[in-house]
Amino acid sequence: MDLNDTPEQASYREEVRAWLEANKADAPSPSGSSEDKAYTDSRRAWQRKLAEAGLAGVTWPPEYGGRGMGPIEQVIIGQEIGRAQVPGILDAIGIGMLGPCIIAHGTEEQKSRYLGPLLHGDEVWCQLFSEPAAGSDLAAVQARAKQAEDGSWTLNGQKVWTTNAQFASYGLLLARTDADVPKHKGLTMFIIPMDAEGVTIRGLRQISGEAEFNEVFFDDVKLDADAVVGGVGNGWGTALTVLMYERLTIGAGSEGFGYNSTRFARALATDDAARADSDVRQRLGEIVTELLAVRFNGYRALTALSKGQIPGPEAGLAKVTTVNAAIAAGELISDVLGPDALDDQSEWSYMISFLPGLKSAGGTEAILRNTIGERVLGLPPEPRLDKGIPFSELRAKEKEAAAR
Amino acid sequence: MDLNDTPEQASYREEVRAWLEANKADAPSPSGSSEDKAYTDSRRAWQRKLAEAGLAGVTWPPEYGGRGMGPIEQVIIGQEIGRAQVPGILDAIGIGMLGPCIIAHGTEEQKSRYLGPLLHGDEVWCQLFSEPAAGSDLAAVQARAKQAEDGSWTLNGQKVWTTNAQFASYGLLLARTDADVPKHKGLTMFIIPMDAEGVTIRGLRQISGEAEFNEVFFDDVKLDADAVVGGVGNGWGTALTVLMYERLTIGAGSEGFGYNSTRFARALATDDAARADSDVRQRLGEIVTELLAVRFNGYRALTALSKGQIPGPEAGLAKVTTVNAAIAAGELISDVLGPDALDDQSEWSYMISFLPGLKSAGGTEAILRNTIGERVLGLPPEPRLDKGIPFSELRAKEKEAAAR
Amino acid sequence: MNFALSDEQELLRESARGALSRHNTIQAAHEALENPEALPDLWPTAVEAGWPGLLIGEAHGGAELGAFDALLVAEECGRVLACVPVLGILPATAILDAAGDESLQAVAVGELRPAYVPARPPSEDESGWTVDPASGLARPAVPEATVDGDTVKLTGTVAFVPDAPGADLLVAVGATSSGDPVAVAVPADAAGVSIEEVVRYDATRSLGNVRFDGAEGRKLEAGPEVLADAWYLAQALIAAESLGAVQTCLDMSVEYAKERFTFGRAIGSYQSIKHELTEVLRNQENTRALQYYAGWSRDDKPDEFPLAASAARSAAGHALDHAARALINVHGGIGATWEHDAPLFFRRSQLSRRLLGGTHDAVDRVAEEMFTAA
Amino acid sequence: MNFALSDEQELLRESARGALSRHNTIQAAHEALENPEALPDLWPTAVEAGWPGLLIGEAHGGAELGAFDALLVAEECGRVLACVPVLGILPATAILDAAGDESLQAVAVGELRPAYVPARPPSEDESGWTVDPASGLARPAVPEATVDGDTVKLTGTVAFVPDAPGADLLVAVGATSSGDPVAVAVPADAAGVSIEEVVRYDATRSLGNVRFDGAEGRKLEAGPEVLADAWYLAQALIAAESLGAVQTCLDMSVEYAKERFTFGRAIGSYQSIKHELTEVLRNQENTRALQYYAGWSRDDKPDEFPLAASAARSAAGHALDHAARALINVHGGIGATWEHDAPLFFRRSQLSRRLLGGTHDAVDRVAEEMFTAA
Repeated sequence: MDLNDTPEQASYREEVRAWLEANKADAPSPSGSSEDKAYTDSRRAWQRKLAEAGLAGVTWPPEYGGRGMGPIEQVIIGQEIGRAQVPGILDAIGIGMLGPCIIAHGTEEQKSRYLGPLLHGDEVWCQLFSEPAAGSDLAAVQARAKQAEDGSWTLNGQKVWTTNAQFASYGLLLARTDADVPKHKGLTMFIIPMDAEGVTIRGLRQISGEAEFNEVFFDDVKLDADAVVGGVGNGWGTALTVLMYERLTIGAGSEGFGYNSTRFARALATDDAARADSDVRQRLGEIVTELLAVRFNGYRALTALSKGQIPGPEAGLAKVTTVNAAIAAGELISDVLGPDALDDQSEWSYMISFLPGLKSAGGTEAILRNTIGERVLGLPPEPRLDKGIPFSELRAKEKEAAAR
Repeated sequence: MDLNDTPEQASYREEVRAWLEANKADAPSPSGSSEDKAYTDSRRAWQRKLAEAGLAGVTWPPEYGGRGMGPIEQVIIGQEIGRAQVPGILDAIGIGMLGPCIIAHGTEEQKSRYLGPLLHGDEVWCQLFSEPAAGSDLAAVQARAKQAEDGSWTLNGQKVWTTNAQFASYGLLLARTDADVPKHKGLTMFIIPMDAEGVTIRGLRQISGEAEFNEVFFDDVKLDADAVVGGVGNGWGTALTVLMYERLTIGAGSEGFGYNSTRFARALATDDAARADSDVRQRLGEIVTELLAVRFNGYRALTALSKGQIPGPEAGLAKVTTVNAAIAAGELISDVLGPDALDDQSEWSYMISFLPGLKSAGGTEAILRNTIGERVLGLPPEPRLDKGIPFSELRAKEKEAAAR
Repeated sequence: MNFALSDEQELLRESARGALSRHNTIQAAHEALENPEALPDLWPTAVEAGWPGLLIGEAHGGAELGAFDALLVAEECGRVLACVPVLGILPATAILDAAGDESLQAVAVGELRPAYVPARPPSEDESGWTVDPASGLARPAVPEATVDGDTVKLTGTVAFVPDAPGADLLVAVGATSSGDPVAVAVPADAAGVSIEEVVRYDATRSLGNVRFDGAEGRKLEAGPEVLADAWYLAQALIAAESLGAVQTCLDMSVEYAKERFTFGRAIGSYQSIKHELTEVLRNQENTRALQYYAGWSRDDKPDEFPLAASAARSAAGHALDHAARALINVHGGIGATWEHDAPLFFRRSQLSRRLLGGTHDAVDRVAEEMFTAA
Repeated sequence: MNFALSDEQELLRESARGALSRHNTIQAAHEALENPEALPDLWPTAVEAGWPGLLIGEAHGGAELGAFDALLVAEECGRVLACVPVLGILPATAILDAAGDESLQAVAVGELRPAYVPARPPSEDESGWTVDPASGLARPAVPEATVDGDTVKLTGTVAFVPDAPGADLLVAVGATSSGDPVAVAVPADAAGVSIEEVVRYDATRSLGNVRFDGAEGRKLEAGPEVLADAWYLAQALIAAESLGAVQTCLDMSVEYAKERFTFGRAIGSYQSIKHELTEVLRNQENTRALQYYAGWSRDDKPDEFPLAASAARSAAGHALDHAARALINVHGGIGATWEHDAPLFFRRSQLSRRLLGGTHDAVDRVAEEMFTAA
């Protein structure tokens, strides 16, 4: 049992470190605003450089510009980029989830048209899945695509929580194409140009005031017949591929969203009264214990990944532990530092404001526990009222119940 | 807003206090083993004295030996008995819940035959509701009563968690008389002599080793036609009356099961290191806050009771708060005192062993929260699979699912 | 045994609710996040409702009502996040009333707006009177006081004083060289007084860092018990304010849990949501019980008031933290967006639990009161 | 990056599980509640499996395995509540091995049974080496040691020493008048040694109160780092033991949640049960991750071992408390009856969290390690 690289991993790491050392000067600063076009363009250029050096999309098949390597190499690149304090790729969602979905379900034309520019950052992609009334229950999406005789489609609806929409060239959109069949069956996945006529993008500001996500509205947007990915009616299967790759990226996240215990301990260590207070020490001890567990569960997951085992849903527990530990840290630091910890300029105020939203981002804790209880512990599922009923009927029933 | 008695309450309190002062000498000691016949007989005699003085069954109608008074007088008696450090009535379940059920649903013969001896402690009663496979889901009881041509019944089955069964003369038993109708419909309530042929009683020891409850087995027990209370098939309605009176007794419990904060604080106060430790003080402060809230919510409930308002299901939250605060106190005291707090001789070891069982006694926390969420907050219930289906069919489905 | 609101108290609460409902305080709370001036001036509303004189004797033009009445008003303000200076005024009026100060008449009718400069009474591990620090756990001593007959000179700073901005008269506590507390009424415009307005996360909370540089004020005849009572009254008031916010969080959560559907069911029918909201209810009713205890004990059992007020603050802090987070969790993503009301209650919860000694100081005080009584 | 069990370690675990399965340890735990003699003597099983020599160098007849291997054995013992003196032996062998003591050969083959008399290394708020008290938070100093060449005289008492009854050689820590720790090997039958066997709530846990009255023993060449390592090894071992018990609690709970029906549904299909059991799983996997960290760091990153072992103990204590209570809650009433197995795990949880400094000391140590590193 050891945390060191295998010889191959070590030599690969050296290669990556050397390249980063040589090219660090060209890297833009790690932090900048997504509203600032000059900044996002510099990040595109940096992603192109990484791609050309084989450090972006490393797990993609070679024929689409990748290196066909495994998750461990992906993690090594992430570690070395962190160590070199340079930014990573701009379009993590495109390269991590949407590109692989096109590789798995796209037509040859779609692959040759879209994968290259995606990998090189020329065209950033965004994920258009969640809707105001369909978050956990993704299969209940209501965005509607109707097909004309000539095979083209007209799309109407609204998507929410879309990262990078404000500078994405394309989006992968899950829409309902048949409301008279059970909800999972009537779905289709589309590629949609974000600058198409009828597409409106609005920033969605979080508690902190910053817009981490966007809302996107679609009014009679015209799509060609060849915009479909994975076939009409197979939208749910295509979506599951994206969600599986999403879990892969979260699973491999080693330190868990960058919340590390040293930073929390340092914030308290300077206050002598706090450092000697046994209640503060018990609270800090419990927070550090949870975050250390996340880190070492991450190493266990990476080891499993390197042996080709896809991490199960329990990898999601890392997010539950991390978010709850970070929330507890925010509470402890605010109790010790007082109101100044909540001041807009304080480094803690942003974290404290970001965490309540993060708790339900990527799936609420309750949904995650349902999945793990059923898939990992084998506990029986709840009775489902929404299965096998035409989607339209389901919607009518809900409206009637809410009116009661 | 005040905690003092109204003038009438004050004069009633004086009356009770004076009687107790005059008769304290005849009272047995508050604690003794329910296995010891001499002790239970002394408690029967003491209950008879209380009944004759109008201090037992005070809320019963006068024609059945009660005083037709309200819940406040009931609480005053309880407070004064506590103050005089003498035991209360022996058969709290009989007088508090089963007697009132017979008053509400019994025939005139049953009332005149049973209520007198019950009130005076000559005949103690026990509640035969729960079964190994029917706790929260009481309506799913399987104890079966079959009726012969001559109208008499034969009873087979098992009841569990029965307090006082080992010295009770009679029991109120909920049995299934028709398995081919939905579960709530095929039930009937019976009065059963505990010394009848085919009745076997076995003590059920708890974590601490003491038998707080009993298991009772019924093998071909013969019951006359007139053993039915509230009519054949109306067993569920009769049972709900008992459960309503049960909630009344818990609601009016002022200090919450006798766990008081002074006792916990005193156990820690003698340890100078603990007294100055801010973690110990935070934990104790939170426990005391919860128990104080229970006491003052008790006064709010009593005030409502005195105005004729029956406490709603949220009164059950007092039990949740009390049990969880007492568990936290047991943990804190064990952390401070160390292993000696767990020694069999220690006053804390019994409490620590008793609490996990108490957490689900009288209904698990989850069931209570369902009831409160639906009845007090008006949240919609879960979809029910067991309604409207013949009981026999339900049982078959469960066996088949468990086998999968 | 009558532990419920009297008819007069029901009336007081209804009228407070009515007075506040004439202002859209929640909408103002939204706008204030980006433009502090957007907050409506609710001082006239408070004066018209007679709140400044609530705890002042009738002889001085006050309503001479009980602590519980004050807590009901604070609860109504908290329910709608109304920026009414109740927390700053009422403890100050309690001190002025006990001292029979000359300003009482003007204060009672709202012509003179006092603000209490909070001072924490000594405890087992803190022998002196202390004030909230700018940062950190260690509490600085109250300002130094040099007494000269009826006038007192104060030197020192007190951080995060609720409702200090806009006050006319600061009712503060200093300590003489021997450590004895002395109550002082210092005109806000006196030389050597500076009030720096600060905003911390909750735009509906008026705060000021107060500095005294040899500032002169009137010595008030108010001994340690009166000054301790003022501190615990402030604890009970912030608890009552939080209770009001908890009730709104619960109402909003329950309403949404009934409307929002997922997998064909209203989300309120799922146990995880249903049990979380019954937990909000349990914490709320525990806080309300202790609000009653605090209100009742201040008038009927003063020696239990420190325990009751501290327990109320302890329960209210936990209840509001849990309720504000449950409100966001139940709403999922939208609960954490800028436009939604939920973050306003989250901000109120985060800041109010770190003012006036903070919730953990109240919890510690509950333990101390039990240890001394044990 | 290879953070998983090697084939040898899988084998070691399987064989440990097999060796223990030949005894019905759970049934014995039931009987032992009323008759302590009912506990089977698992010492021969341990000797046969080579556990006493696990951490002893091959040169002295030991297996010279790593800390992680020892933790796997402790986990298997905890899984079935087996009363194997792993907690007492292994830290003692670590000290004896570091000192190259003459007893190693006999210890490795199980002829001589040592027991570690736990001594807590100094920390920020406790400058000396201390032992568990008979009662209360304050920790007494380790026994006084008067050194005379190679022999050391010890005077003092140490409460609740795991696996002291039946030990032949006590490996203890004394302090000279200057406060320096000194390691001593004291034959259990030496004059001035008394071991009072005690039972506290968990009949499967062998405990002894040890008294030294000028008892003489061999001075061991083992400095403060070796003695600190022994303490943290004990922390990691009790954490691993608890992890095994958590796994059994989870398995039993999940099995019952599938079988038991109420309102026509298996209770495991209700969210309150399902989420409670995923929480048991989360705590369990967090504990397991820290078991790996402790095992790996003792061999590869010794300066992180205090943090890793303390974090493992901190996580394991919380995990077992929650798992044992969840096991009873899921079973409802029967989970709290004498005949049921659940209370055996509840008793194991209650006592093991109060031995060897207690869980809260381990949590405090995690904070201290982070403060010093920050």
